[in-house]
Amino acid sequence: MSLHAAIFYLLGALILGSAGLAVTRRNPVHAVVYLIFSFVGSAMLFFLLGAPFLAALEVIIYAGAVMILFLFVVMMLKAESADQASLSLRRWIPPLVVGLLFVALAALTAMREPGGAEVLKSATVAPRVFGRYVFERYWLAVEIISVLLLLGLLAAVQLGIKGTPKGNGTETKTGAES
Amino acid sequence: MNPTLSDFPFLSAIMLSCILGLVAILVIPGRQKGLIRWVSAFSSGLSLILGIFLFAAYDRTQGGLQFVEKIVWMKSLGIHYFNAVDGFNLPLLLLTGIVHFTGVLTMWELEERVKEFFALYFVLVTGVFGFFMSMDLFFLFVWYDVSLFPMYPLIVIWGSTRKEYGAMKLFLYLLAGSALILPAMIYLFVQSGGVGFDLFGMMQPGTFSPFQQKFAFLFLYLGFGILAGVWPFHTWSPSGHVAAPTSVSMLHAGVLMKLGAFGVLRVAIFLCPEGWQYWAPWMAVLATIGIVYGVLVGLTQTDLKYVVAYSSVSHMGIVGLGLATVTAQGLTGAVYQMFAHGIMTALLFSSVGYLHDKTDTKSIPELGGMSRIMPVASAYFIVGAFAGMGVPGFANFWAELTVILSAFKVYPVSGVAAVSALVISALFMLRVVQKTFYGEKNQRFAGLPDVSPALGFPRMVLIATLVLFGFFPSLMLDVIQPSVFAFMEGLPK
Amino acid sequence: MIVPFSHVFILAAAVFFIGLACVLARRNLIMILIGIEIMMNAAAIAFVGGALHWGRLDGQAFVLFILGVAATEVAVGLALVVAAHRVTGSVDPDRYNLLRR
Amino acid sequence: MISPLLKEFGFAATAITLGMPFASFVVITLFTRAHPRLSAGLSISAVSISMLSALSLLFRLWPLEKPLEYSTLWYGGHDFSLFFGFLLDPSSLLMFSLVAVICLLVQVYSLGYMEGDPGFSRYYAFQSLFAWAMLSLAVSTSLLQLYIFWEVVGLCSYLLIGFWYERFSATQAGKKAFVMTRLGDASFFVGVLLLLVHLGDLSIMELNDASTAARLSPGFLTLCVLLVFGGIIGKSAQFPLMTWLPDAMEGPTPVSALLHSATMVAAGVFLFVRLFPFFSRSETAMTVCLTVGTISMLMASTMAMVDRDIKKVWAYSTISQLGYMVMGLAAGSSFAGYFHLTTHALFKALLFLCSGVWIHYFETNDMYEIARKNGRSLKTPLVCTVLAAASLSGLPPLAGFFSKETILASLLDRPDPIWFAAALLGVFMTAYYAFRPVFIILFPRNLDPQDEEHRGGAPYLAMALPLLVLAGLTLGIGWFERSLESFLGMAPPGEHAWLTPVSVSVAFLGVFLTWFEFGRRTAPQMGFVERIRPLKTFFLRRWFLDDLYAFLLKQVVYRLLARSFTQNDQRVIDGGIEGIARLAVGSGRICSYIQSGLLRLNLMVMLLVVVLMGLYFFLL
Amino acid sequence: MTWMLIAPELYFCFMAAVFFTFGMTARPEAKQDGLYLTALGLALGAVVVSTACGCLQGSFSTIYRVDLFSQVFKAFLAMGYFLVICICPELPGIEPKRRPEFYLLLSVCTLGMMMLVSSVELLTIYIALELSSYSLYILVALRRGEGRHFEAGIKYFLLGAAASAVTLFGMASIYGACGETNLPAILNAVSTNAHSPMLMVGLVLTLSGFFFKLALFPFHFWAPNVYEGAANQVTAYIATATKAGAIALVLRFATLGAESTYFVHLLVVLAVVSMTLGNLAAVVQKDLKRLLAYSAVAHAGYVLIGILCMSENGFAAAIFYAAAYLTMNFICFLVLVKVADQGGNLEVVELAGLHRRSPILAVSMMAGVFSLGGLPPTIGFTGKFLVFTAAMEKGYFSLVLIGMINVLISLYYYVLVVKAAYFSEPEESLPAIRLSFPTKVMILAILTVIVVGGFYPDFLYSLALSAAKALVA
Repeated sequence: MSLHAAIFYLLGALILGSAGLAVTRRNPVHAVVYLIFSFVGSAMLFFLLGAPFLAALEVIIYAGAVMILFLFVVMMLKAESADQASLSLRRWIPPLVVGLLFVALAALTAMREPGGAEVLKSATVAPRVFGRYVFERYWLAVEIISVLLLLGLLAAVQLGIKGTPKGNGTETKTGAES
Repeated sequence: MNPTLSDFPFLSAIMLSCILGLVAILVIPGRQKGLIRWVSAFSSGLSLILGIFLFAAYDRTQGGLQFVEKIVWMKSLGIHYFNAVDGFNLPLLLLTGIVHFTGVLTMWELEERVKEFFALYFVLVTGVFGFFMSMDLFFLFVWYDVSLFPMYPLIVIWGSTRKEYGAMKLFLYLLAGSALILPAMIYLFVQSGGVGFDLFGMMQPGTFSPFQQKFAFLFLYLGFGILAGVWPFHTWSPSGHVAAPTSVSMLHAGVLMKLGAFGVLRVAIFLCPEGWQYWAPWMAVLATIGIVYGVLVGLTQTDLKYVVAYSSVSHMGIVGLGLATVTAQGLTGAVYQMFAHGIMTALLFSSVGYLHDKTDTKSIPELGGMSRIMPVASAYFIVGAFAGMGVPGFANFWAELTVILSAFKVYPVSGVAAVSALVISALFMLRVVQKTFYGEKNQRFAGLPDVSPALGFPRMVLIATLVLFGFFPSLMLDVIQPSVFAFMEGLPK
Repeated sequence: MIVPFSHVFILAAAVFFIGLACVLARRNLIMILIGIEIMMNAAAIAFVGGALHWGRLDGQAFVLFILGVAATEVAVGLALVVAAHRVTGSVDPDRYNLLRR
Repeated sequence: MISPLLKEFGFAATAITLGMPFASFVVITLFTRAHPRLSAGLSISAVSISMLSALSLLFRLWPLEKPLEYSTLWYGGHDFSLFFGFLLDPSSLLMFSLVAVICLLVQVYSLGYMEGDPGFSRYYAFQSLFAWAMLSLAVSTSLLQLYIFWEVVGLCSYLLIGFWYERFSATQAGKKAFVMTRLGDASFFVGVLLLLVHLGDLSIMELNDASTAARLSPGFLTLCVLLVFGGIIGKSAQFPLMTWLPDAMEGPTPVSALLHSATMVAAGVFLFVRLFPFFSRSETAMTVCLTVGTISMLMASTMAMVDRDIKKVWAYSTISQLGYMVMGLAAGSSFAGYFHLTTHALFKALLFLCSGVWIHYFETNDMYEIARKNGRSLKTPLVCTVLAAASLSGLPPLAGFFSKETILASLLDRPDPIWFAAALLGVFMTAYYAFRPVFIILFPRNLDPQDEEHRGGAPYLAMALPLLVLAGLTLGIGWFERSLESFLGMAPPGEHAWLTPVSVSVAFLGVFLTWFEFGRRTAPQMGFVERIRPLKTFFLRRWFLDDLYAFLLKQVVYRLLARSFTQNDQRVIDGGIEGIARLAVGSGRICSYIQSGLLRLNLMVMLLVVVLMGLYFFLL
Repeated sequence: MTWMLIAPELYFCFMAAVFFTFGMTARPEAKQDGLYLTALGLALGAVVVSTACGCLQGSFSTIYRVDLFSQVFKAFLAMGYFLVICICPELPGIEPKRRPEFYLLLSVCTLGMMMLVSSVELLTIYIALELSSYSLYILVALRRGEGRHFEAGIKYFLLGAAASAVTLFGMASIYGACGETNLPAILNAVSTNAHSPMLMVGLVLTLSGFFFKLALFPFHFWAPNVYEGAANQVTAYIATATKAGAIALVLRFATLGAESTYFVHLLVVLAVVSMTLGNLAAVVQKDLKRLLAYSAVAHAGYVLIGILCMSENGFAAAIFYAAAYLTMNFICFLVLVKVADQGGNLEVVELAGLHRRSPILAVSMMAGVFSLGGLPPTIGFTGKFLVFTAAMEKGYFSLVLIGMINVLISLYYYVLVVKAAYFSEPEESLPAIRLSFPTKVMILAILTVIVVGGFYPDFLYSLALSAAKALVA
């Protein structure tokens, strides 16, 4: 086993472990914190797999922005521990069954895949090359995702601001009836 | 025949007269009921006249397809707009014309939602005409369903007696039929190997293997059989007839059930003759059960329309028996019976309808002594009842004679059963006549008016038709037989 | 020489499994969102592995966009959660049953 | 095609004879319903013309060497052909004239009898229809054509029996008559169809041809003959389908006279005559016919001996006489049967019409009532009844005497004497029951005279005239036996010198017994049968035949078949369908519940299915 | 000029910009009429542009292909968009101040789907898919009300996000298996390496997100909730235009698995279950929109039958079905919107007396519903007919039979709708529904399309056939 492989398995354990811990926390704040570990782990994995730029982005966007946003909302909503039973084993059995089936599927797929056993050779992509590639080949997707991000903004604004649930005079009957 | 005359698209003209009638009705505001009635009567009269003309102009010595109209419709699927008449559909076109026309006149006194009624009615009739005249499988199916779906609104809006139940049952039953037909139809289309939906292209011998024929025939027979009231798929018909308004019952029992039988003939038997030969004994079994069953169940009914409806089940069984014999005679008889029964049952339903309109009841125990109050209306029913019992002098007699005759050749037991059903049908019809029309004058209905000459006219037309074809069976047989013989000649032995 | 591609793939699947289990088991909208994030992350891992496997950049490009989508998703998702919380006062999806018939 | 035919006298006369009543029927139904007198006039004049042309046909063609046949293809099938046309041969011509004459007489009589009835026009319409159908039946060229008119006369019978449809018993009787004859007709129909299937042709001439029968196997021939004979049983009210006829007396008396004694019921026997050569080819079938005829004759006689209803007595007597005819025919002498048919038609019509006068005036059918109300004061009917009763009993020199002699002679021709013995017993009983009403009315006890103002006048005249005509015919027709015989060309039965004294004395014995019990001054007016209560009940209830039929109808047809089928319809078929519908709706409810359930559940299903879909790959 | 190739997309971008500007300006409540007329005008322009670009052919690098297939669907989408805008003049379900955003989101969603139908590359497809999905999530939640819309929005969102995560993983599998993201290249890989599990399983996982759009079992759970919870116009849009887009997408992807029996088997099972479950559940629905949602599930099954034939005829049938479904479903929603003029939901029984209140709406309802039920002579029948014919050509007799039985079940509830509209009377008499002249013209036009599509579908079918050829080529 090469060093790279060892690091890979270590990182894998880190990612899985922290993600596993994250999803089983009763308190969402704890969960988010664990999750940050997991994302950092995957960032390192990206690095290992030759994507330093993505590793950086992963840390900045996921671990930085996204998770902070989660934290913020969690705090704001003072999310009640609605799922007291979250940790009861019974609740977890069906999801585990489905999930394990999925893992079995993936494992079977990977094992049966002719090219699956091929060992990866390490290589690295320079961010500049990567950037060029993206903007040459995927310019359209870049355009689209810009609109998508705009939508995210719009959603936050539109859904965030308080609506006037009872309408504003002209129409008395509102959407929710019957 | 004048060549220019036969080039005129008479069949399309019949359709067009219905469609134009429909459009006119849709355009006229609903308030002008009188105008709507007259337009309907005019348009239906026109199609009747065209139908009679076709019947008269059909070259009996030559037989075969005449008045052919064929246009490529959808090239990619091999669909043609292909209309023609032959000995099989000509009687039924005439039947439709007559029942259509008389049906409109029968509903002359309708006051409620007149516009919608006649509009739907015309849609229905258009579908029926289209079904009978079309020689393209695709169009056959389209017209078939076009003629089915107005039944539901017609019954639910203007009907009576558990109308929602009856209408829904009828609708679902009939569509269950088409759910069986469509797969079989597509199956045949696909298996025909690029012939398209042209019926005559598909019926060339050798198009389908024996297995394919047996397979498709079963579906087609059951699918169309539901509409034809084949036992045990008949129970929609009594409840549907009972619920329907008068002219719809007329059209329904008179024409629509024939759609099913004709579908069996035109689609199932034409396309799958070997399947036909294979399944014929089973068809005969079902038909025989239906014949006997219909009259026996009819014996216990207390609602006039139920009685007539069950008699229809029995009579349609005769059609089925004719089809099951796999003989030229049987086919002839079946077609004749379709025609005769159509007229007869229209007559019965129109009479019952009149009674029901006036007395507001169809219950036999509540009626009684009607003959003294409305002798003419009663007479119409009684005449219809006699025709229904197969009394000679009416067209039904010949039809039943022909069918039973052919049955004796092939299935003697069925023949005997059919004859005994004739006896029971006498008992059953006379029982109704006795309890409804005879007896002490019923004071409850004492002041009710008898059929006016205007309303009597359509019924007289029906009776006249029955008697005409009862006295001169050759008028009809000469039309039917050449086609039947030609068809039977072409069958694989 | 790192590991066989299949190992990366299985790792990704395992991460996916955790996210999936979270989505299925938790009764908190925020946790469910987190679970979905984990699932997307799992896909990202698989893509990066694939990119290395084939030596092509498309996989990495994909991950870039996944990050973008994930961000949008969080924004929209949290906005929805906040708005819904304002109305129902709960983040428990099981309490959202106005639409159940 | 038709115009040259019209020039031929035979065709033209037949066409006129048939056309007139039919035209009158159509006109009355469609146009003159509201004008009773006009309708009656139309009908009577139409039937008069018919009669004249029928009689002229008879006399012009007399003696007919070779049958005339005019026919056209009516229905050309695949392997058979049916013809419509007229077959004029001696037997049809005779029937033709007989029917026309009696129809006219009855219609004239009805002018009086039916006066003032609300359905007067309808009555005449039906009468015309009947006249047309019966006349057509007589000249039918093919068996199927005959069957058709056979059915139509049955229809007329139904309509006329139930003429007074407000009376329940009348409608019931009409229904019963129609259904019971229909039962026979069904058998007839099957026979006809079987013959048609095997022969491809139903021409009567053809059927009677020796070569035709040779084409059928003997067993099949017997079967066909018996099936056709089934029709005769129904129509001519033979055992076991005899009970409708007495009930049919619910109709107006002229109808009974015309349809239910003289003509329609005789159609069965007429059919026998028509097909006599064909029938006689099957010895077995003939024996069966003979048995049936004998049983009917005896049974009906016993019933006639006890009934108080005068019309019913004549009805039983009709059955009995029809039995005689069948016996004569089945014994091998078509002349005997046919001759008796002819004479019987006349005297039985007379009997009925006479009773009709009483019934009309005293409004009762009970012979004792009639007697009590001084029925004998109506002289014409009384005299005529005596005459006719004597004829019925076979007393010389009346018509019945001659015809009955021929029948007895024909029975004597047969080797076994039992039939003759039965016939003699029948003669005795006939004489007994024929004179029973006569004596009862002639010698009334405790007279209760009614007001007598309604004697005379037009109605009475209209009724009396036909009586006189018929009486004259009854007196005279017997002497024409020989000429009829030669005209018909049928072989008479053998001569038996001792026959006449024996039969006449037996008849006189019967009359005497009647006189002893009813006629003499101190007579108890109660028959010897009536003294034995069980026997009387047995006879009155018609040997429990009606009860048997009622049982069969109610228990077997209604309860066992119809009810259970209805149940099947509602429970099994509809129930099954509704069950399927309920199942669909129920499963829909479950589906809907599951699908709109918890978010988690939805996700679970979704992901699970995804995984399973993926795993399926490895199963392949 | 190559830019012309994406003229419709550019046009929609432009529209989005216009609405965005509207949204930016102050007090949008005051300018409702102007906004609506702008929207209508722009939508009409969109139809014109999309149709005009119908015959374009070409491609952008390798990721974006403009061919008859995509252009036909773009025309459908623009048409659907236009039709939905047509029923928006009142828009009571959306607060006035949010209406610019409403139009914006609609445009963006349509834009996303237009890109979707043209994309032939996984990443672009994914992003375009997300674009259209997110617009819809927000649109659903935009409705005014007491929270049901949020519930619907959240459920829609979560299910959608989960499905798209699965899709993403599937794409990763595909990519991992062949290293390609271009569909033609993947197709190539599939044909050379059909037994690669990662490829096939990846394909199936990827499809799940697309099936989600199509509301096919088991990805349909959002449908009833969203249909019920969203504003009527939004539901109309989801039910019509997005379905067309989803069908296009599934078509594109299904071609990849054409050779694989595994793939076809799955599709058969999904089609059957989807039809049956959808129809059975619809039988008991009381809310009209919910009923239509379940019927949409069933219709997804019918469409899938056409697709799983993997033949040109089958694809053509599916394309035809998309157009048919768009038309007939739209007319039902049109009636719904007009009847529920307060913007609320509509129970089936609330249609009572419609024939009196507005005969033309009643006729439309009947035509639409019977067309959905597949009764001739309607476009819906032709669609089913073509689909079943294609299936029969492949020898799927029992599939066709099951389909027909489902049609039968569906007719039961469709008829109940007709019954409500035509035969039941409301408890108190309701006022007549006034329709503007343009609305009437539009209704007549759609009715004509429905009936002509039933009688003479040749034009549309040949179009679909050519599009299918373009797809397979």
